[in-house]
Amino acid sequence: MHCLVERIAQVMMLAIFVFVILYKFIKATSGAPVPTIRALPPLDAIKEAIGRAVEMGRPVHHSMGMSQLTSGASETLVSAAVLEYVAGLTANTGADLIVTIRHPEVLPVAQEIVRVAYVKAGKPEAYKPSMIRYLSSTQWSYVAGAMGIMQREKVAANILIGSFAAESILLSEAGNRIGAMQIGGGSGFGGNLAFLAVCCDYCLYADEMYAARAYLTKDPIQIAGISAQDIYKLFVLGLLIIGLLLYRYTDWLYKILSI
Amino acid sequence: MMYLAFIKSKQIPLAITVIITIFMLLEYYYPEPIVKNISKDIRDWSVIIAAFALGLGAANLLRVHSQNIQRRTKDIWPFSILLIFTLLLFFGIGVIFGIEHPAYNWLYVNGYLILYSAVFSLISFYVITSFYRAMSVRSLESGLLIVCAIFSMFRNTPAVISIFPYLDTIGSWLLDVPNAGVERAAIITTAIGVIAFSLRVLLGRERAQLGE
Amino acid sequence: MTMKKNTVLKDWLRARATIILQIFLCLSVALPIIKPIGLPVPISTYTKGVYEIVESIEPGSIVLFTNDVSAGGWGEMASPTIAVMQHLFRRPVKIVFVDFFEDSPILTEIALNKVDKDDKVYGVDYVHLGFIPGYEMAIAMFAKSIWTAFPADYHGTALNELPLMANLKDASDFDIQIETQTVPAVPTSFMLQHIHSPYNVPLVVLSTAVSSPGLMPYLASGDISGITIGVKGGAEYEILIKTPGSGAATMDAMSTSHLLLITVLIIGNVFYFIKKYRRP
Amino acid sequence: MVDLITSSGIWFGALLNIFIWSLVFKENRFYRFAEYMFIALSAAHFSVLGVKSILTTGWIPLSTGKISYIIPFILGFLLYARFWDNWRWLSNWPIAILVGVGLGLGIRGAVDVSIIGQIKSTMTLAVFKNPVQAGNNILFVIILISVIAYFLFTFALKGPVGRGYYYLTRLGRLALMAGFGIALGSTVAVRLSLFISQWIFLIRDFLRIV
Repeated sequence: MHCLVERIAQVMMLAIFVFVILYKFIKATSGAPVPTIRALPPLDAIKEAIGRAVEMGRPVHHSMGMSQLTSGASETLVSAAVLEYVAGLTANTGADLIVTIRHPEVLPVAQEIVRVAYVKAGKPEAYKPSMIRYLSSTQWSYVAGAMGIMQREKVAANILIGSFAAESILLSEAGNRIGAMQIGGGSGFGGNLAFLAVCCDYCLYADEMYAARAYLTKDPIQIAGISAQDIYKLFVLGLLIIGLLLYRYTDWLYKILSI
Repeated sequence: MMYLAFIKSKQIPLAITVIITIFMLLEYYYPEPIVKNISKDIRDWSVIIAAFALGLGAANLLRVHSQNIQRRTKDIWPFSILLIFTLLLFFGIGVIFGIEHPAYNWLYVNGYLILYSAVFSLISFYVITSFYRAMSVRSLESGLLIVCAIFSMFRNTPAVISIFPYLDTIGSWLLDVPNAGVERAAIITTAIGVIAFSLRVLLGRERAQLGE
Repeated sequence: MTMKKNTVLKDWLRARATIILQIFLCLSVALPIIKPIGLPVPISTYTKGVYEIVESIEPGSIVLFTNDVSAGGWGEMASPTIAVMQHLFRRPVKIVFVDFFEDSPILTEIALNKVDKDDKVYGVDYVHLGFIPGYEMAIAMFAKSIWTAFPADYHGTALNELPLMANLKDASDFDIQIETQTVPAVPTSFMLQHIHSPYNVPLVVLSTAVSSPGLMPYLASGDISGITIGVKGGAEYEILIKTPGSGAATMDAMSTSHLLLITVLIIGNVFYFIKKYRRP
Repeated sequence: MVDLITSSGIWFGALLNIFIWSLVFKENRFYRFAEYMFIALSAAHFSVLGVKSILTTGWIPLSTGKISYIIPFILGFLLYARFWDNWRWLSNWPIAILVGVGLGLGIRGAVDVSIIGQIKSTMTLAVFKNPVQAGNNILFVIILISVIAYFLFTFALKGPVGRGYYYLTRLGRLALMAGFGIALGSTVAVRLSLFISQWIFLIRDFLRIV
């Protein structure tokens, strides 16, 4: 267990973040102008990919990623937010949508999102529950199923945004082989994300993924959240530089850290 | 009528999420026995709820595949029969006789585990074709990526290392300095992204989980 | 005429590039396994260090071998695990095997079956205690009291029937710990926190290539006494103990397949540039 | 009898393995057989484990007097409310609990290990023993700062500062790509070692060539 000082430091770091984000929210609600987010080409490309699928008359595949709701919740929810956008587009353009799911508790979330998107587009009759397919909870059985579906149904757009481990290479290269336009995205960093970056036409890296919903909806309050996140990043950067200088030129910090 | 509309609204699930999150945080920052016990119970509950969700998954599989059989979907419906049959058989053995039963064990070891490593090792086949097709020098960025990948692969080629030992030094340096620097930056920014995203969910701005 | 033939051949090759590449990959792996080439393997200082540590364990010492390899990681970790186990069985020491990950006990048994045990007797010279669930909690409990954590060994024998266990009460009774590590569920930091720091047991880690960079700071600070890295470390260890196992063949296959991949990468780029700059 | 069971198992497993690997040529009926088999086995296995965990984590505490454990059972059944349109809204409640647990665990890990832990270990880079280490540490910190700068989304600066910021983010992007290359190269080795061990099994244990 951590000592008291460490716990207080952690709570303070969290509290500062909550404060910054609340401040930005309140300011944005009162109508202050919000900054623009820099371009994220992968998210712009989703529209193009779905348009291409409509032209070719082939379906769109969206994977909800490998994480659950109880662990890696944020990655699953980002994937869900992108799914909302994708389902809205497929509902409006009439493209077929296939959503593949690994963990069963993600299934009701995805079903609800797609259903609501089709109702909002005024086409509730076009929504079919079998668009969302559970491919069982083992990592590799999910991958086997998803690769089978991609190759059998000849998907034209392949959207892999979420958390992906070793299977990133299988899913993205399988999409490459059938000539699908691919948009990838994953948090963190490592060899698995690197394969996604190499094999997909567009890819969201690390933190970019969490800005997806704000970028897609252009909701000023959400963009205010992104701007708060940037301020916090600068704050951490500042802490880092101050820490480096103090560690170099004083010795009390060294003593504290070595306890 | 007004009460019902409130209960049906999305505010209650949101409130539940906020309360549960706060308990999870309290357990970490204020580890008193009472808080710890409650949050342990909550985690147990989440395990049970997630287990109940498996029924939804099975229902989805049965629905999709019985549709396939009904409509005689070309080239697929016989396999759908196989899927439903295997599912019910394996589940039946497991629940009625327990997972220690030899029949269950036979299917687990010779079916499940073999398939598991078979799909896992498919990766290598896909690595080589992606190297051929997807990794070409289109820009400065992709050029840098490929050059670094080659040097880092030399490090894992023992025959080359024993002839040119300095390639090992270059590979280790790449791993220890540039790669570690990028990785640390990605960890920090991703963590900030996760916290910001979670706070937006808790403040009710991201409601994907509620189907909105 | 020759022109036409040429394009036919090219089209045929282009359509089958995927399959040809995959066949090459299989050959580059299978041939060295069937007939090992014996490509040179340089021995790193890390592996040499671990070898010297094991070689210098005092006779009669008790070694704690914690195996936390997952089924998926066994491909990489089989060679170092078996090699170090084999070395331990040749030394006059007593060994206790424990598993803190659910996949590991069966892998420990597989490894024990492959090792030549000389005249060591189960229960007297070595014991396999098996697996207890709980990861970090399990490790903490084991360190405090072995007998509460494990009422019986892997085969169901009660501990008081095993002579080796008679004098083992908590983690301070071990002279050195060797750990294999592949899963994030049981990281090395748990071992440092619950066994190394409170009971002052030196720790040697057999690590995967992926997690080794994360362990380097501990090695530098002296918390970890030695480390072997991935299948490479296993192959080097097999050379040091002069017992060829799967590691040596793996090293040959590793060399050939990596060279193939690098060649493919370069050829692919040459084709890309030819296509880009040739006038139509 | 025992031999028959064992050898039939090896043949069954080997066939399934070959069926899966046949995907590298083309999607075909054999692959589909193995794929559907795998999905069924995995779904059934996890359902069996689910039933077991409902019994051990839920039913045993409940039957020994922990009344509060009735709650997850009710919530678990509420998941199925979505099959009736009038009660669909109720199925959001159990989901809300799962999301709450997930977010809570995510936040505390992020603050502790990923932010404070990383800052702490970066600080120690400020002290170095020799010029080589000094160069490495300075490069490390520059890369770290430039990649963090690349991940800023809402800054549009003008003038000379803006130009400096542009070059910093450009450096960050290049470093990111180099990092991807290095990570990719070392991941390949891990994937190949699994592939090689599969071949060792196939050649030495199954075919017994060597």
